[in-house]
Amino acid sequence: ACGNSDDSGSGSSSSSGGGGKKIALLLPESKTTRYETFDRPLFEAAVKKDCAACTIIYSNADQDPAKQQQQAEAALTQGANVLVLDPVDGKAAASVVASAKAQGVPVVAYDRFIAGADYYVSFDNETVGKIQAQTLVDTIKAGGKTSGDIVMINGSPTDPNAGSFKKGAHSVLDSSGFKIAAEYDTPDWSPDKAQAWMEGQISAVKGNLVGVYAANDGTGGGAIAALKAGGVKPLPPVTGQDSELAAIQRILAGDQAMTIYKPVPPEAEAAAKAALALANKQKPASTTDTEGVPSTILDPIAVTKDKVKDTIIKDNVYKVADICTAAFADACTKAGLS
Amino acid sequence: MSTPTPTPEAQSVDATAALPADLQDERLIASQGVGGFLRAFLSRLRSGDLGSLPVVVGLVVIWGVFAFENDAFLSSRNLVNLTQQSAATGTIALGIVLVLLLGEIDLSVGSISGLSAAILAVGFVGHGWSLPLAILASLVAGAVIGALYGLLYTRFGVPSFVITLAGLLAFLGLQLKVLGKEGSINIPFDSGLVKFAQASFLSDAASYILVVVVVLVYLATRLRANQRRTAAGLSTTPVVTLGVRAVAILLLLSIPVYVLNRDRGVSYMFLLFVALVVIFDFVIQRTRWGRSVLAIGGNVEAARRAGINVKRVYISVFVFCSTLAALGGLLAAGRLASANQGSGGTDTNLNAIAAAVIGGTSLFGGRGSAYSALLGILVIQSISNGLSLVNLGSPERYMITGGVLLLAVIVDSLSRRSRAAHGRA
Amino acid sequence: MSTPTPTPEAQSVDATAALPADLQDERLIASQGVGGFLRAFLSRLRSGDLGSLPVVVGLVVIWGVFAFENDAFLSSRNLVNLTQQSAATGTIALGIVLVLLLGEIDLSVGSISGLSAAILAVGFVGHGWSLPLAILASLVAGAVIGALYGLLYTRFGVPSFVITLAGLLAFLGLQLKVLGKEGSINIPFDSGLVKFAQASFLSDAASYILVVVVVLVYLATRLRANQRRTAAGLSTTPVVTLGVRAVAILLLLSIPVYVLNRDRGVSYMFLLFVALVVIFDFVIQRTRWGRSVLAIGGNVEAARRAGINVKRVYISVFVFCSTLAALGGLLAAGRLASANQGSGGTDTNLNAIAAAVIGGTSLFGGRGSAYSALLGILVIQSISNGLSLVNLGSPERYMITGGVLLLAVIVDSLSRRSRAAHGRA
Amino acid sequence: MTATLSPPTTAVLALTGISKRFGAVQALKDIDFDVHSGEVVALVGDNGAGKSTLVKTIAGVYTPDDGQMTFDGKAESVASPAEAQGLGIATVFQDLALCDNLDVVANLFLGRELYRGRALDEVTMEQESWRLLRQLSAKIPSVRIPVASLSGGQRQTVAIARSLLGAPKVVMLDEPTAALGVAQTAEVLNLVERLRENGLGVILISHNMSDVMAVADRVSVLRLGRNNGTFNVSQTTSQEIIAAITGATTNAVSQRAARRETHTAAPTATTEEQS
Amino acid sequence: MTATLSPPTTAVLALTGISKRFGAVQALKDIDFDVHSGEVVALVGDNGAGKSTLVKTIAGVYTPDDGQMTFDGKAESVASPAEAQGLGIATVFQDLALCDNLDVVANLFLGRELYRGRALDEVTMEQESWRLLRQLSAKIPSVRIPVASLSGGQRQTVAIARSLLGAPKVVMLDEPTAALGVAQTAEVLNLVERLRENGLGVILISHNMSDVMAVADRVSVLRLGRNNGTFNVSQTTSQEIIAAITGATTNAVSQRAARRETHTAAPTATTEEQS
Ligand SMILES: Nc1ncnc2c1ncn2[C@@H]1O[C@H](COP(=O)(O)OP(=O)(O)OP(=O)(O)O)[C@@H](O)[C@H]1O
Ligand SMILES: Nc1ncnc2c1ncn2[C@@H]1O[C@H](COP(=O)(O)OP(=O)(O)OP(=O)(O)O)[C@@H](O)[C@H]1O
Ligand SMILES: [Mg+2]
Ligand SMILES: [Mg+2]
Repeated sequence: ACGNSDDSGSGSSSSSGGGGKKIALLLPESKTTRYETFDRPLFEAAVKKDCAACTIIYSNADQDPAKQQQQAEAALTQGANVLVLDPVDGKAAASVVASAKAQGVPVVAYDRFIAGADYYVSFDNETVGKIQAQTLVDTIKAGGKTSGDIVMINGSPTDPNAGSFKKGAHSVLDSSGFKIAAEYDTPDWSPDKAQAWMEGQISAVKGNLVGVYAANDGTGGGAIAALKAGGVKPLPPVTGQDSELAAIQRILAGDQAMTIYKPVPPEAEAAAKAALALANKQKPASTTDTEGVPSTILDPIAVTKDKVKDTIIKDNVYKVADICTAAFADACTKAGLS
Repeated sequence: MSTPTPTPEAQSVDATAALPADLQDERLIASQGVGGFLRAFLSRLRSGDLGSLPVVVGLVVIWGVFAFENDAFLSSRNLVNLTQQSAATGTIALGIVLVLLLGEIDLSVGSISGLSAAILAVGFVGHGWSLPLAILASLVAGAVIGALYGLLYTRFGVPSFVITLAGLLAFLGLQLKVLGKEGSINIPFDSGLVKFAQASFLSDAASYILVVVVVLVYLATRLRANQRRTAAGLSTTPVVTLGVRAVAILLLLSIPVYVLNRDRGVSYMFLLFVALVVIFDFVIQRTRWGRSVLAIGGNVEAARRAGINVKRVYISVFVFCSTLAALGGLLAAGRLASANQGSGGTDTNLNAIAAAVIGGTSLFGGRGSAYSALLGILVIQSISNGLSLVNLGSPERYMITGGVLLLAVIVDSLSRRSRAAHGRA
Repeated sequence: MSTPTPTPEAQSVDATAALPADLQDERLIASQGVGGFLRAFLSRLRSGDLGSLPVVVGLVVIWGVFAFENDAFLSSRNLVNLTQQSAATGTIALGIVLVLLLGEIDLSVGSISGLSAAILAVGFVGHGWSLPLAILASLVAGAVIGALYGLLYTRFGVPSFVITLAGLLAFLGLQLKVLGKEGSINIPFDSGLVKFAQASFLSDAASYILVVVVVLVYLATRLRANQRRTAAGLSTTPVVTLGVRAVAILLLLSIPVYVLNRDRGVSYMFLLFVALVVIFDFVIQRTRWGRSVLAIGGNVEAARRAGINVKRVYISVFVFCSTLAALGGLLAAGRLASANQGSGGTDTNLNAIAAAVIGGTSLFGGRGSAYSALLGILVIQSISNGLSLVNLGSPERYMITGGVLLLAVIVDSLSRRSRAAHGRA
Repeated sequence: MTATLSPPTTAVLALTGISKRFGAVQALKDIDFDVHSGEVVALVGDNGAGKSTLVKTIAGVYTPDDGQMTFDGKAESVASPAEAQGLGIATVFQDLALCDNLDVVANLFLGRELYRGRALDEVTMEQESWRLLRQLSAKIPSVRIPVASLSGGQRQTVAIARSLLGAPKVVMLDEPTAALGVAQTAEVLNLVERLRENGLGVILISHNMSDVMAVADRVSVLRLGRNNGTFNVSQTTSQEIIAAITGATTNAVSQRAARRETHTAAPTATTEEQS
Repeated sequence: MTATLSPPTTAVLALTGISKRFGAVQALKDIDFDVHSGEVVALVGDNGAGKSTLVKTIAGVYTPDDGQMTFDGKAESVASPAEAQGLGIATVFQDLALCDNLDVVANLFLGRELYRGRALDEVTMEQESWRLLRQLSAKIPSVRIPVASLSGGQRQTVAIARSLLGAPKVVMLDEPTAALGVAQTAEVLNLVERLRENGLGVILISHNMSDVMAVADRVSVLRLGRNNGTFNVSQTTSQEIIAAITGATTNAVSQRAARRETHTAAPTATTEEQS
């Protein structure tokens, strides 16, 4: 609502002298693995590579927009030259952008779009939802079913991003020919809640369940536990997102159909490059434009059993040894991992 | 004009001499026989004396509403699910009942349960410990945390609300730390814990035998008590009443068991929970330690003056509470076959505390029973389970959850006379 | 052998006759002059009589630690941020103080604040209402919710814990419903509310004038009180003591104001919060209503027997609490320039309640002060603000938050003698 | 029987057929009771006889299960203590009912605080508190400490002082002197007499027969929740009342007295033997 | 002075120089006090004189700021009520200290419950409770109701009955008869005499001079937190003690007595005038 500002990098941060820039990385939450495990170290590495003298201010907002605002203020207080902001709520982050702008500090929107940012690097959330849904539909059809009930386990009703996944998924599922029998917004992305809800659905939907759309790996895991405990055989395909180690293992074991892999290294690198450029008052290179913000948009990848090797293993996200613990040794061999 | 009526009542002394020692006072309104028992029961009910029992009314209302809404709710399959869903948080709520009885609180049970799940998963899956060792490590971690709380409380007099709030944060951090990079760890489906939590059920025969044993034990202990009371010159429960009660218990147990047996049956996990409830009820009601807990909750200064080692009781209660929280965390992990950053999060705390309170345990100490954990968690999980059978958007789901919860508790409190006049609930 | 010592003490009667009426008892240990004042202060401190004051020690420790860790923490800019960050949740905590004084609780303040933000955003941005109308609607919604709680509590005697737990869920649902599909609504930066919450500061001159006025008002009222007490034959505070206190207040206010003025200054929003604290402190301490609240919190039956309309007080307190929660929600929305599904979520509830408790208000009713909202929220936000200046991963941040919180409260309770012996905190 | 004992004026407060049950205990059964203006009626009875229950019923703390109450000739049913106070009934409860967290002044004026402008008039209230307490010979070091830290007798004095505020028509004192020292007891008895002289009806509960005989005009005896006789003080003896209380003419009290008399021969013994 | 009054045996409990301060109030200052086996010492004093504070100090509830205590000839410092009980000191507190939420049996046996196997022996405890309460003539309808619902006197009886359990060497009774009926009071006085006969040291606090004169051997007077004389009962009168308590020979008590004597001429008046 606060308009499109094209004045990227127009402000002047006079305080910063020499190469030692301060770059603030503000991530949204700690309850999914990726942010603290991948984004933070990869981003830090990417920055250090190009600018050894730069310091990084890191904060994690634990899913609280007000806390994120506070952390952004703290970063500005410490004289950050650029904010790399993965907002808890992309819309509400307008306030952060405004106060950064007021002090001439540019903002890179990371992972989630913020109107008025100076640069945007992301995987598109709606695309994520679309790919999840499409893979689900494809998997079901590959199993020989063209009709039946699908249930949807969406993300947290209080997480704005969950809405984007949901929207993307609906755009595919609504016209897929399958019936969405029931839908659930999982409070706080809680796997237990997803499990309890799924158990209810096994009673309610009964025999006709052909697939489960789960918005991320945690909720997917909950759904799978419910299906297993409920004695549903064969397991209908279940989706996921985030490429958690546990999810990769489930995929190899055949319990989960897919997860979404967002190759974080290119994203982190692009963000680091853009941030350094902006910190030095240069215009970062961009491939496209999103609502007037120069952007780098990356493609999320659906990881199914046969793609684990080419994605996760290849990009060295996890080592084979991590994945193929004793319990999953068989599955690994079958999938050609060793 | 002085016309006193001295009524020496020498004859009433004679009349009462034959009565048991505890029924001689002539102000006592006789409640002999089944009718008298019923009347006494009703009047106790109205005066709010029955603790957690009236919640049953609320529970029945909830069940009625959901059964009306969706046939599947009262299906055996769903009820088995309900028992499974209740066990983990119920176990945690049992610990909360203990701290509430003292008039204290533990806000960190969610974090402790999450930490315990994390320790189990990392130890068992990550480091390849044996399952018993991993479970032991988790429970010990819980116990140590409780001891820490108890020491902080008794040493510094910091309100338990604040101590455990600090614990809530600190142990959430520790949980994330323990889980480390992976964040989410699968516990193999064929491991003992997952099997126990997901797929272990009593055989039909075993379950009915258990019911009969429970009823027989009840009858035996009550008859023995009658015998001893007669010997001591005290009143006894009429054998008819005992018989009626035994039949009631038989029905109250065997009907659910029958229904559950039509699906998978009575799960080990739920049985463990119920057994814990029964054991803790015994400990609270029939041991010196339990008596001390109630006394401290009622009037800590009086308890101290009675020579009770108040500090030791505080510490032991905190230890029990967090060990039960750790156990609940293990059960939850087993059921989910996974431990992750969200384990013990969201509303585990709130649900556990709410279960205890809804079940009839006072937040102000000294009043409540172990059974309130069982009844309270059934109320909460019934609502959540029932709603998961109904196709609702999130806003409506939240609103209805709140509404039904309120309804259940209002029904409960309508069934007694207002407690307000008698002081706090 | 009977050797009584009758000591008629006729002379002591003469000696005391000259003393003020309230200092005549010979068991009173004189505490005249500044030295006596200091000694009396220390002994009150140790006996735990000072309510929220010792938290200041904890706060100083926290500030010391963070200042040592990072220079930026005590920078004017950051302290202005801190005031801004404290106002919204602090306002909510003020309402919590009120319900805690009654011995009740409100778990739903987070949801109410979120709902209020949602109503404002939808009304103001969505439907194009005028800002005052939208604000009014939000506050009225809060008040209505409070009235509902009060009625349910007084009518059915359901514990407030359960009522407000139901409210927590129901009003979260309503918040989502009101926000509708959009979910997140930005409030324009040039709207009055956002300007008020983000960018309105007292001018330097105005802030110093305010400080001076406060000190003068303090002196004037205390001198007037002295005059009246002399007339009534009661003891007075020595003028020297008053002077020392006035200077202390002057420093205590003008130093922070000076520091804040080096950056943007004293914000209107923080001033509003502080003004509310001062007003409610006055209302609690110096009006019949406030006295009733304290009396009910101390002993509800005694209050009832004193002829206090207990129900009306309960209802009014719940109304105040949820209206303040709604106001807090508005401030938070203004500061974030947005209302969304997460507004009032996460740990708004816990932070608000924790602030009140850490500030020294008892969970058991009857003891506490409005200032505990101010002090408590400063403790909590200082920790959170301070940690955001330190480069930490989430696990470490949680653990350190818990640790620092505990430290602050232990320091606080070490500064008094153990309260345990005197009953509950 | 009661009617014939009472003075010819109509009673300011009259109860008929009051019953009250708690769970399985019948605390009061068919109680008749009245008090006239300018009269002190002592309500006596053994422990648990129902005296306090009767007082609480009159004061609106409990609602009776059965029975009528007339006040000033009008039938009334008091549903709350506030209503009883509104009628002009002031009560000192046996369990005192003080707010431990508030100071002496706040407790004294609870529910009827004095105002000055928009704020409580603490100065006048404190001054008035000292006046009231001095009048009762109270030995309270400070009126600005929470009543939790007062001694038993000091608390009792505070509760009694409360009842002197306002302008009641009937004052009920439930064992007001139980915890009081000799001087304070004397002051309270003086107070009772002053109240009578001012035309108030006073209901006094006490286990101390000498106090009762000293100030009461009539004595009403409860026994195990029932009326057990009404006595005119000028025409009865303590022995007779004690017999009505205990329901027997020989009892522990008389036995003690008898035993003691044969054992000791000190000259003061006879005056000191009264319960 | 105290030493010359005491029997020649060594005291079972002796205090010297005890002081205790609460905030700005000096509750006890330099108190000397002792009690011998087989002796009943009455501790008397005005309201707020510090009697209960002294009792609580002995019982381990408060720690004195200053002063020594010897028990059975050995110097002891009791840091908690449990330790005092361990030494053999049983106490009935003025504020009773009962757990309102527990029933009569549970309160009686709190801290020393009887066991049978692994569970509490409720039957024996209930039987024993009835025995104890009957012995004190208690009028309690049921021992299975929470003490919150007992009358004042019933609660007091429960507290007294508690002290009969165990095998103490010293029993302290802080105004044990304040709320009791005439029969119960007589039983408690009998009890005190029985305790003395069994060789226990008894400390009795009471405002009732006739009770004190009836059972005590010695009377120790506190006044405003200080010792104010010790009297041998056989060689003193109530008047003398009251003078020591109030610190004056003319006071409200004697005035009342005098006034009353001139006004009334009823034959019972002289026996009823004692406080
Ligand atoms: N709230 C209550 N709940 C249950 N029983 C009660 C309650 N209040 C009183 N009783 C019972 O009613 C009876 C009468 O009690 P009450 O307090 O009126 O006695 P009382 O005559 O005042 O005795 P006392 O002289 O000891 O003060 C007692 O047996 C008591 O146990
Ligand atoms: N916990 C406490 N805190 C503060 N002051 C106290 C406390 N306990 C007692 N006092 C004060 O100490 C003094 C002595 O009190 P104590 O209870 O010993 O008197 P007492 O002699 O037992 O009086 P009574 O005859 O009224 O029972 C009183 O002035 C009282 O206010
Ligand atoms: Mg009574
Ligand atoms: Mg005393």
